[in-house]
Amino acid sequence: MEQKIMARGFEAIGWGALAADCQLFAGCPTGPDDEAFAWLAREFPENGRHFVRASSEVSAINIAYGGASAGGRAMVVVASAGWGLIQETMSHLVNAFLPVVVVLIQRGGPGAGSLRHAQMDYLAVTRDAGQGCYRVISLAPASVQETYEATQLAFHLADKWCNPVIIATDAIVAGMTEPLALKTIKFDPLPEKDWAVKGRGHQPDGIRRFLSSAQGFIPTRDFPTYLSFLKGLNEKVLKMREEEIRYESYELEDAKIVLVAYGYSARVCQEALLMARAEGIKAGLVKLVTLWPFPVDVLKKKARQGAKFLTVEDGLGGLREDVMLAVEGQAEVETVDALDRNEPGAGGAIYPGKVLEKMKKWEVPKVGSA
Amino acid sequence: MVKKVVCGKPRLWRYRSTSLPFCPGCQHGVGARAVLETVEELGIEGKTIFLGGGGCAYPLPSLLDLDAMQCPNGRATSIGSAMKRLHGGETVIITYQDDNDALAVGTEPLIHAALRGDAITVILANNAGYGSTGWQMASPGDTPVPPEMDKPNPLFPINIMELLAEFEGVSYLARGTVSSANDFEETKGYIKTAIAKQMAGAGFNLVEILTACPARWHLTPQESLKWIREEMVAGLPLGEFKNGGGN
Amino acid sequence: MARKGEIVIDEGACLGCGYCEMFCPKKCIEISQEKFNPLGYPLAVFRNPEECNACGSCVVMCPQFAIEAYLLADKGKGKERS
Amino acid sequence: MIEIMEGNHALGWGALEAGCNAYCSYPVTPQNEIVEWFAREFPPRGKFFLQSTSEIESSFLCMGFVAGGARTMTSTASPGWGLYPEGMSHIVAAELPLVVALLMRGGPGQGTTRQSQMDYTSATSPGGQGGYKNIVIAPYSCQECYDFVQLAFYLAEKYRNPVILLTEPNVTRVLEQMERRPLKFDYPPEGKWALGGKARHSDGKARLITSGYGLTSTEEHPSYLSYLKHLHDKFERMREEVRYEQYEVEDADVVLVAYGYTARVSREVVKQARAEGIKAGLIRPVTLWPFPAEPISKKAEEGAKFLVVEDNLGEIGGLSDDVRLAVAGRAEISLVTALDRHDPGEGGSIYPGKVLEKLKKIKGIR
Repeated sequence: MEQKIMARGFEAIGWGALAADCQLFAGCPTGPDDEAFAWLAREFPENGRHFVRASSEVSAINIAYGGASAGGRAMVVVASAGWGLIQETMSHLVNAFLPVVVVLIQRGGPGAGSLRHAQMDYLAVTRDAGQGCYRVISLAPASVQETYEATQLAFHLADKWCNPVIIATDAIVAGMTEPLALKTIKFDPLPEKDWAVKGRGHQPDGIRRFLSSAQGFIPTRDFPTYLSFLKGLNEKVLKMREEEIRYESYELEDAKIVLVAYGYSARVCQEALLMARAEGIKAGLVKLVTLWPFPVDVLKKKARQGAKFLTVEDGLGGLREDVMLAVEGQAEVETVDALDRNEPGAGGAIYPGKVLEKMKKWEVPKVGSA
Repeated sequence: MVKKVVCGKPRLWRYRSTSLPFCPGCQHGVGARAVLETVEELGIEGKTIFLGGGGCAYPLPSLLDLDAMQCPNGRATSIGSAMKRLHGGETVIITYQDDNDALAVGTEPLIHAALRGDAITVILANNAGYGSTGWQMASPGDTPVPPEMDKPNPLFPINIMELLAEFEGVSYLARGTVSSANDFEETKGYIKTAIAKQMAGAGFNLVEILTACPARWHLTPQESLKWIREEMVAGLPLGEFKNGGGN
Repeated sequence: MARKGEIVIDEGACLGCGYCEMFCPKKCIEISQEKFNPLGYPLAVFRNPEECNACGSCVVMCPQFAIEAYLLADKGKGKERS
Repeated sequence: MIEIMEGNHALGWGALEAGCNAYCSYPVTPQNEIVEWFAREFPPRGKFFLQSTSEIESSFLCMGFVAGGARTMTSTASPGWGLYPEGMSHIVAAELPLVVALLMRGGPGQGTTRQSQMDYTSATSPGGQGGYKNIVIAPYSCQECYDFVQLAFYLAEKYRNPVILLTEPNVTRVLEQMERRPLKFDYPPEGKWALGGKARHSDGKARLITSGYGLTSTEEHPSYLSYLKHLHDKFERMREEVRYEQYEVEDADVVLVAYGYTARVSREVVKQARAEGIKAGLIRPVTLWPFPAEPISKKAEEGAKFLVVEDNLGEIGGLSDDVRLAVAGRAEISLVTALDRHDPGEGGSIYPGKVLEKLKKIKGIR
């Protein structure tokens, strides 16, 4: 029977992790992720799972690294302040083909920034923030239910691709209390983690396993040379980019202005969409579910139809660059960003009225006219 | 009738009409007073740099009349090590960090500043927990566990005095509390000695102050002080642990 | 002649934690049940002022720097505490 | 006076010329020679050299040196670079000038010990939190290491923001002729933000440095939004510092785009192509951020084709993305990537022959 509860976004992360049979959580409380931390601290030990309070984000991500190497499902929760500390290990996880789920609860930046929400880490999440060239799938939930489902999907995709997966949420979506339908998602089965390190005696074939984050430099079973490793990594990233694009579109068919947004600003855009349509403006929305891979084709199609684009993101620019790359110069791209917040304090946010105001800058034929 | 001020706000405190950004009974204010009064009495406010750590004590540097810096969580000691080299012996570097800042996130900078014998004074306000992030229990420094936690303390506290005493670069280590006026005076004495050691260039020194955090401990302010004197001190004894050594 | 003292409590800063009440050797301070500050915290109130000798224990222990202690002297010089 | 020197040391002599008086870093192949130079040359000159215990600590030790008013430099290589984003983000937030030399080696993870150009993206669209920007300069010779480190110190102090020198070990480890000729820059007047104790400041007033402008309001930045607006305007102003070079681009119908060691390879290719009658040219970004989009856009408008030469996984991203942004769909872009290296081992690199082969394929020549 499907159980419905009222839950916060913070808790939905934990419920999702339980549903995905995550065995190990490591974390170091930094505002605003501490409430997720409190729920996990209470619930994980109760459900026979490991909750490790790390001394800092550096040790947290490395504890998760160990959990993944042993074949377990491991997760960390970080806030923007502390995100910079895990990038070395993220890069090592990519090289070693190890699955870890990283939940980033964005807050104002840069540096210590603020304790409130923000969406300023787009480029850091969607590009290789650590050393070397790589990409990591990043999911952007916009509600408590989506957070719950994104966490389960993240564990599946991490194991499927043997690569870390990031869930990029913000303190508004994570802080909200909404109804949550607890239902475990059934994914298609994945191969056994035969590569996991368990102690030679525990390996069914008695052969030792060897994991390294210097694949290519140290010859490993799959990659005897560096070039073979680079080819393998390149193929994997291109396949991920092709197969794992997820987005939702709203009233795109006849849209002359296309809003592009994710997380809490996507909900702001849904409201702005209603207001625009009520005033006869032909607007549509592309709501990113995966930040990377980016849904290039849907935007390219609309660009060819002559649509204009308005990115809505509570940051200092980032999403705009990917939209510009997708439309390849065939469309105008304007932005609503953190400078359009409604009030100067750290709690300021982007409101639908501001999005509508910027949409009206373009004279767009009204509904009903040609 | 002559009315003469005996004592009141520390002179180096920038006047604030509203209360400090701390919970009722939190003793970061008293720890700050101990430092500021010492700096006043030694007459070194012109050459002192105050480095605040992360957590609840983050606002302190912006509220006092000293050259100050709000350092990222755990990094005040590294930043202090660099500044001490730069400005040399006649500048006094004081860091004010809570136990999460110095003993969890900032373990590496703290231990290696001590190993290098950097002549800075670390004031470690140990209130056995994370305040500003929702009152988690800290890994270090809180033995035994405050009463409301029925589970045994899964984490072993770091007794920083024992850990650092062995390092040659360390010249002075002391631990006090501010759980009474006499304790306050005693702790101020430790801080005065530590700063004097720093000014003599005698290497790394640290003064740990056990401070109350009633909100997280789920105790009244009075019970918190009692708990410090009886339970916390049992695990973290008071006194001077090292006096001498260093370069 | 005994030291005569007096204290002034900054009601904008006091959060009613009660350390002053706990440490005053002469029981001159009490956390009142009627007076509250804008945030709703009970305020410390100066009781039986004749007992106070401006020892400064309350001042030192107040985490909000909310108390100032004064020494009342007829003419002669008063002993500065610190 | 012509000297023979390796780029690693040229970085040091240039830093000395620029008045750098504090250096702190953690040794990691292939930048160990830079650390050794500073360890040998700085202490006898009364300047600060400090080997830290990790790259995290070096970034924050440098933050301390800078906050204390020192002209500071650090250097690292790719494996250490992954530990820098937190420190860099706090240094940017506190608006402190710092010069960071980053020698790229094969990645990701532990990677290899030899060169690559795979940290392009993590340097230009930085990996730290908060969506900030750093000026990134790419020297490709010993002389340029010497010159550009002096430029980097000037730009860092001009904008009070870190500047990254991005290069490869096969540029800085090579012995080359160079000349130590100091460059003059008009540095802004000494800022009134460094800490030293109140008595050191002429006005005797206390100063505050913070990297948490959303947590603390100051006179300079009373609200978080005013601070973000200030940062955004500063990053826009920094775009004026774009620098690039062009080789035989005027009449070129195939334009190579490359920096660092692959730019030297590409200059050789342009020479060989011209000898065979192929009109090829090279646009070489000197600053990778701000990216020189204008010359590329101009050639795209003229209908030229592009060949991006980068020892990186171009299909995934890097220099190729910035070129695609500049070209904006108006021209065909081909790639020479790390997969075209001459040798499968870690020492493999991009050779002129391979680039010429692809150039000819674009021109439809057998």
